[in-house]
Amino acid sequence: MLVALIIIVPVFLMVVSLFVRKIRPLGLINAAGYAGACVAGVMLLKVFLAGGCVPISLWGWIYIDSLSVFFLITTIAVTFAASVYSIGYIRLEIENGEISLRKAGSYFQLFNLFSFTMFIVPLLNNVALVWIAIEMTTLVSAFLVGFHNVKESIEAAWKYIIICSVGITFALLGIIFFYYTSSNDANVRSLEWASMLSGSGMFDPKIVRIALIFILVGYGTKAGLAPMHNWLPDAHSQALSPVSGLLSGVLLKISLYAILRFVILANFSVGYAYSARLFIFFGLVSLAVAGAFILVQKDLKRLLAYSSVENMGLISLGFGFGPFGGIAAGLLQVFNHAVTKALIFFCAGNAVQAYRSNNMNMMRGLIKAMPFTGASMFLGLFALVGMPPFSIFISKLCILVSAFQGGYHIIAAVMLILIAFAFAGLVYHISRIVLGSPPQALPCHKESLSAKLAFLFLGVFIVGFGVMIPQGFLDLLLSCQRLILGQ
Amino acid sequence: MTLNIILIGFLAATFLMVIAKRITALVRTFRIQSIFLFLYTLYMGLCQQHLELFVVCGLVFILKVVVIPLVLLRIMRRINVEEDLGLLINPQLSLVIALIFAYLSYLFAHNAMGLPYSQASAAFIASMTVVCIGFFLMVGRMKALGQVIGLLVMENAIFLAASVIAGGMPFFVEIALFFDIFVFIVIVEVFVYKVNRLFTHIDTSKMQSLKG
Amino acid sequence: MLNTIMVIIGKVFALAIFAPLVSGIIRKTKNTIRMRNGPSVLQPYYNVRKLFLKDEVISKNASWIFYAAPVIVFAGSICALVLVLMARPGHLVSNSAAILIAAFFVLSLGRFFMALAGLDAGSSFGGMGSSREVFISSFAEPVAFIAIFVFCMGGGDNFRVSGVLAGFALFMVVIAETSRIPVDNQETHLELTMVHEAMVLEYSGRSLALIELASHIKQMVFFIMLSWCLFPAAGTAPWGWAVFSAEIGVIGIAMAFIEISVAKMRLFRTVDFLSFSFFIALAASIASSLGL
Amino acid sequence: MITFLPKEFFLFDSLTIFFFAVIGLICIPSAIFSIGYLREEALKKKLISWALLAAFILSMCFVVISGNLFSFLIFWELMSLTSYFLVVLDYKHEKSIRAGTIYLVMTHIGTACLMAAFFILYNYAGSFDYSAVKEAAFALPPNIRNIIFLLLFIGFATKAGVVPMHIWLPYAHPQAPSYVSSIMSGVMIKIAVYGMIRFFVMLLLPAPAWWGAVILVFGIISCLVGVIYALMDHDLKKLLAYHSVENIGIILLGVGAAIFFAARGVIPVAALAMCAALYHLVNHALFKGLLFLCSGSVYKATGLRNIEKMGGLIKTMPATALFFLIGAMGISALPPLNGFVSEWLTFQAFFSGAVESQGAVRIFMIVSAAALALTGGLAAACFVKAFGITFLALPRSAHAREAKETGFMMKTGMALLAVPVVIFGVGAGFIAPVILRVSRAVLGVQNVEVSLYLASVLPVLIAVVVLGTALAVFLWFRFGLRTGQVRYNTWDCGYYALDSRTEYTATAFSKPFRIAFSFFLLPYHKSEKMRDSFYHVSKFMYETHTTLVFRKFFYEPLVRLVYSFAWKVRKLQPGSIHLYILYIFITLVGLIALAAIF
Repeated sequence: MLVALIIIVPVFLMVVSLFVRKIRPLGLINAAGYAGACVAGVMLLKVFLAGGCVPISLWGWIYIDSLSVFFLITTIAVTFAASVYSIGYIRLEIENGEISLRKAGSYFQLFNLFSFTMFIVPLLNNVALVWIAIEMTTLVSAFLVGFHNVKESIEAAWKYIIICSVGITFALLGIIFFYYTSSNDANVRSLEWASMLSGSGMFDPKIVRIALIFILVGYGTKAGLAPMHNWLPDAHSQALSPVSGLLSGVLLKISLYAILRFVILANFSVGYAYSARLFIFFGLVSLAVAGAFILVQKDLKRLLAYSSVENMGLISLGFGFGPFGGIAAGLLQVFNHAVTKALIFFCAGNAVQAYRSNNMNMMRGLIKAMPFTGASMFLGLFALVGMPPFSIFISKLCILVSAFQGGYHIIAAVMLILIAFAFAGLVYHISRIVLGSPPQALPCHKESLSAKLAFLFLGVFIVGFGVMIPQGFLDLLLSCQRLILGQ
Repeated sequence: MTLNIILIGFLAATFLMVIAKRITALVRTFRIQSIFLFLYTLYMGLCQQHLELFVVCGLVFILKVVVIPLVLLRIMRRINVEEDLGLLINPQLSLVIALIFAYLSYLFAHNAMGLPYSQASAAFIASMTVVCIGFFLMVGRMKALGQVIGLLVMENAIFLAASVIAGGMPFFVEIALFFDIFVFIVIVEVFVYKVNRLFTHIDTSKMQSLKG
Repeated sequence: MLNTIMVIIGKVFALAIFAPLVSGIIRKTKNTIRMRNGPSVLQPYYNVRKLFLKDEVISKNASWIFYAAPVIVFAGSICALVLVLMARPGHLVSNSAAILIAAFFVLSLGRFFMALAGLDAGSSFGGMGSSREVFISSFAEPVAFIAIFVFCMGGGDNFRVSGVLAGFALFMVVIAETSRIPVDNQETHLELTMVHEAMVLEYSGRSLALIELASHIKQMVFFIMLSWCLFPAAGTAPWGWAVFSAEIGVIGIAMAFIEISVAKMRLFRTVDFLSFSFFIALAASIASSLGL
Repeated sequence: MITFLPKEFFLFDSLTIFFFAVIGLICIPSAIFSIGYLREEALKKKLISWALLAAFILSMCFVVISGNLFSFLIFWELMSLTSYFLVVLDYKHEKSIRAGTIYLVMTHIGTACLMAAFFILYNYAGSFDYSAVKEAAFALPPNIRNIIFLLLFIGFATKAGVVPMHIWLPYAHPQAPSYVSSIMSGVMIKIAVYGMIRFFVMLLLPAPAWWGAVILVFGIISCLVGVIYALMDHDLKKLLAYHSVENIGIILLGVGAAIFFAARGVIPVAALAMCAALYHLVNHALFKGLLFLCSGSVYKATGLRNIEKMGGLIKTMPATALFFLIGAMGISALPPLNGFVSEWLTFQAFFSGAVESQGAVRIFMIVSAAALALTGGLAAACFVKAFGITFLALPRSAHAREAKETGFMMKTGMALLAVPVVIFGVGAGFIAPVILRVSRAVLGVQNVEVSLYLASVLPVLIAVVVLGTALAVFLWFRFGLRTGQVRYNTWDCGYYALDSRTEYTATAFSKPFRIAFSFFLLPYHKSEKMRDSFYHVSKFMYETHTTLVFRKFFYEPLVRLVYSFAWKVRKLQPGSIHLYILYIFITLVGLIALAAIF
């Protein structure tokens, strides 16, 4: 019931946005709708933790377990923040003459469609349908990436569509291999998650190995793991800022969700260790690539995009150290990174609107020009690089602890070094933006109330989870961990 | 026997795509390839006598043989750019590479996947070869449509692979996949127009303003 | 206790009173060797007396540091003398080394203020002098410390290898610290070569008298250290004070010989001079670690 | 996952109480000083400053009382973060942004090392609690212990500003407001020393002798390099920051000697060395805090940090000058002030160590003592420069000429630090036994006899003799000897135009040192003549600089290397979609080919 409600919200809002022409009420309705979804999400969590959730519902289309609840909640929280932030952001874009009124309407339609596709991914029972939903997220968000209709944004959108489609086509091949071994070896002629899981013990390990590589490369492309991450900085830098936040905060994680599903399937035939090694490989490559690009970046939003690559690498490493508590740590990092990156992308959005440029060399003295945004961005920076008392510190720490517990000393050392590069780059670039004196020509710029509210909403999570993680959430993570390890 | 002929035709059409130099030629060969795919599903349907297979077969015909080539040709007409596909790798070398792909697929099927030698595995090798060639078209051809067609070729090949090794996906999944391809092609059309309007060409190798 | 204190005070007075005499003897010796008549050995006393009776000229730029410095320098020298007398010769244990080092610290207190006073008047000469003075002394200090360490570890035996080497190093330090050729020249007033004299150039009258007295006493302090270093057992010998006086005299005459037999070095060569002494001190420490 | 939450959150032993006392001793005067320092600022800025200051001080306190690695790490990071905010508080200057970045990055590298060490320890101990770590430490394999030691040493040394990880310190400390610099220099870097003592002396037992030797060697390098750079620098706060490097070196001399001799079983020497280290730690906190506050007061009055532009401030700012002089005397180890006592104790530790040992160890101790002596001499020289050029003679710029004495609150803050500087020197008889008790507890030995008789008596004796003699002379001058005094111009060789331009400068003052240490400083200079005609030079420019060797030959090449590598990596992404698709395919094929490995 709650699930149906959550799914209906974006559909309903999309229908509404087809009819409401005025931007302000549209934005408010949007935010209210997602607030409702948020409440429903929290209730879902409560019901789930109380054990009151049937796993399969709505005629077998929906499957709910701890993993789906976790990703759904993450998605809803960030989407809500993005919807709140959108109110002021779109208004300012219109005032600045960047987009027309009509396009603003279509923004809300696309936004809702996008969030619909993202909402259903963790809920669908059929892995092929999950695949289609993820492909749909690409196709829908491509419009949001190319929203400005200028050369760069269209280029980015084109690369986004093509590269992600290629990647995800490989994922489809992986699904087919899974299906092959499931129908051939386990006699389960179904792509439904639950039934595949029941037969997963009999899968042919040889094929599962290959299939998992296809899945990891395929969905990994969408998840922004290096070296398949190339679309990511382009798309993130060109998308509207609320959308960048969503892309980075949620979209990448949604693909990760799909990967995890198959990792679980692979557990019983090839063991978790195999997936773990793959995760470690991608994690280290991502960290290295992202570290290098962060150091020499000039464009603010690209910088943040590479930081997402870095964080995906960290998460991936966390999963790589899975048996030692790394999975829960990685998932915690998923959530923390989602909210933190959303916050900082929103701040970047305000900054870009104010300075009319993505180029970091043009930006100085944000904290003077826009005190609230500047302060949020500064704190967001430290949250992002993993300083206490912010949440990423805890998850990073957990990942590192699991690395050392697993005896991956050299990998952990490399990881620490690579993190240090990213740290240096981020601190160097963003402190130069936030501090300093703003350029003389900067027009007086007001920060919208909605943006402030969105910052506060995300900030509560960032600080709150850094200080104390709610027990319920922790239980959820641990049950996810058990699920993924197949215990 | 019939199956083999169909597969050979499918592969031959794909190899023709490798040496195609113009976009329209590529679209036409894609259509030929899709016709072979259609024939394959038709044959399967005839063999197994499943209504669902006939439906799939019909969808293949409508979507891949009729609609997609038409859409692509319409795009070509509308945007009115030169037809040259822009080969980053010349046809001769491309053919050699395609043959290497075929060999790699053979290795993949037997060594990595451990498939037994059979007709199905031959079909699987063929389809994997085509996947690789589809990928090759995306990498080796400059124009945006080359990439779109490459992706569609890969899709075709995966469809074939699914049906040869797993006997086809569940029905509604197939339907959903067709829907997905349909949406994909529509959205790509939109974007190709946008690219053409803004860049006055659809040469993706010249779209390099976002780097680093 | 009180007795000891009285004895030390008495010794301090005696030594402080005889300190200018040592300078006089050195000067007389130098002149004798140069075949000159020269002033009497009591000339330092006359100088001090003259200066005490004169009015003084004080720069308008100067602050209270300028007034305080001579007094502190003088008090520091006296204090160093007290400390040196407290470190008992004969059985020089670690405490004695500590006390001797403390004496160095006390002397550097005076030097610190003197250097400040050199800068206080705003004259380039003063600044130059202070700069050079602290330069030389900061290089001399480590050598002196090593020498004292080594010599105290020797346990008061006469003529140990380490002791002799340490004494030699200390002798070179004393040359530097008492502003003698080849490091500095007490007799010159050529602006560009003088070190100590440049620093006190602004002083006159009773302040200058105090400074001169202080440097005589400081010289005495160093000579006492040197005498212990060379003949540690002398302090316990019968007729100790006579032996001691003889030692001081010998050291002074040796100093005079060295002064007239070498040429003054350029300032930056003094680093070489002191690093040479450092290596001698190091050799002393190696000898001591070998038990020699 | 979060199963590692520790059980023992807080720990109170004599070491923590000692550090608490240090924190309180410095932070309270600094906070009082800040009231005066921030008087003219807007309320908002005041509130932010104080909030950050409070957070900073609290996080330091919590680091010290943490009873486990986990909270230690958290508060350690918080300490870094809050101090970073304080460094960039003056956010409009590019300099402070740069300083902050260098600081934070270096700190992060240090913290990364700490993290690695902590997690390895956690692996073996199964818990983050100190007690568990201590138990597990006995059973650690030697190579693991050594790795942990090296990681912890790098981590703490980075924070403490030990050469060659000191690179951030001369940027960050001067850039913070003075009351923060005083806490950073006075207390924060000591927290790193706290870490060293806590881990190397108290937790990772038994520490081998070579740990102590490593610390000693780095201590020697730090104190020499620090003081030489301080001599060359004419930015008042930067100079003080370099002196912090030097003094951390001196403290480490004591700590290293303590570990060294504890490992060799010479416990009395170890206790003496530890006592000296802790004594110098609190002393440095006091006089460095005081000096930074004075520099803040000077900065507030003149707006200058370059001492070449100051001069004559002793007349306009007598109180600040007096406090600075006290601090300078303290840091130059002049008796009877506090710096003397602790440096002298360190000498005694070395000497007793040398007496107790033979062969190479004896030479090592003697050389260490010589290094300390050289440092002391150079430090005194540096403070003659700092005080003389800043406060004495004639003002060298209009700003210096128009300086006004600072307000009451700032003076109070300085006085609250100046008085202890004197007390900790003269009153060593009361202080030293207390610190000895702490160091005994730290070393875990209760019944060790260390005679502090001399340390108790001698400062008082020196004070009495010096002051007595001075008083006697003064009285004699005042009442006995009544000669006249004339105030006249400084002697000018008949030039009659001496002014501030002809004064000796700091650059000139430090020139002998520049030349003597040219092998290390690599000085270079350039001069420029502006000529009216061939015969008449109207203007002459002379600049001299020294090369910061660690920066030039280590950090800059390293950064360049990293950047050039990053630029090369950047070429992997030239914007070509074809290439990107190729990457995906290569990854896929490569992984399949290597599937057997995974």
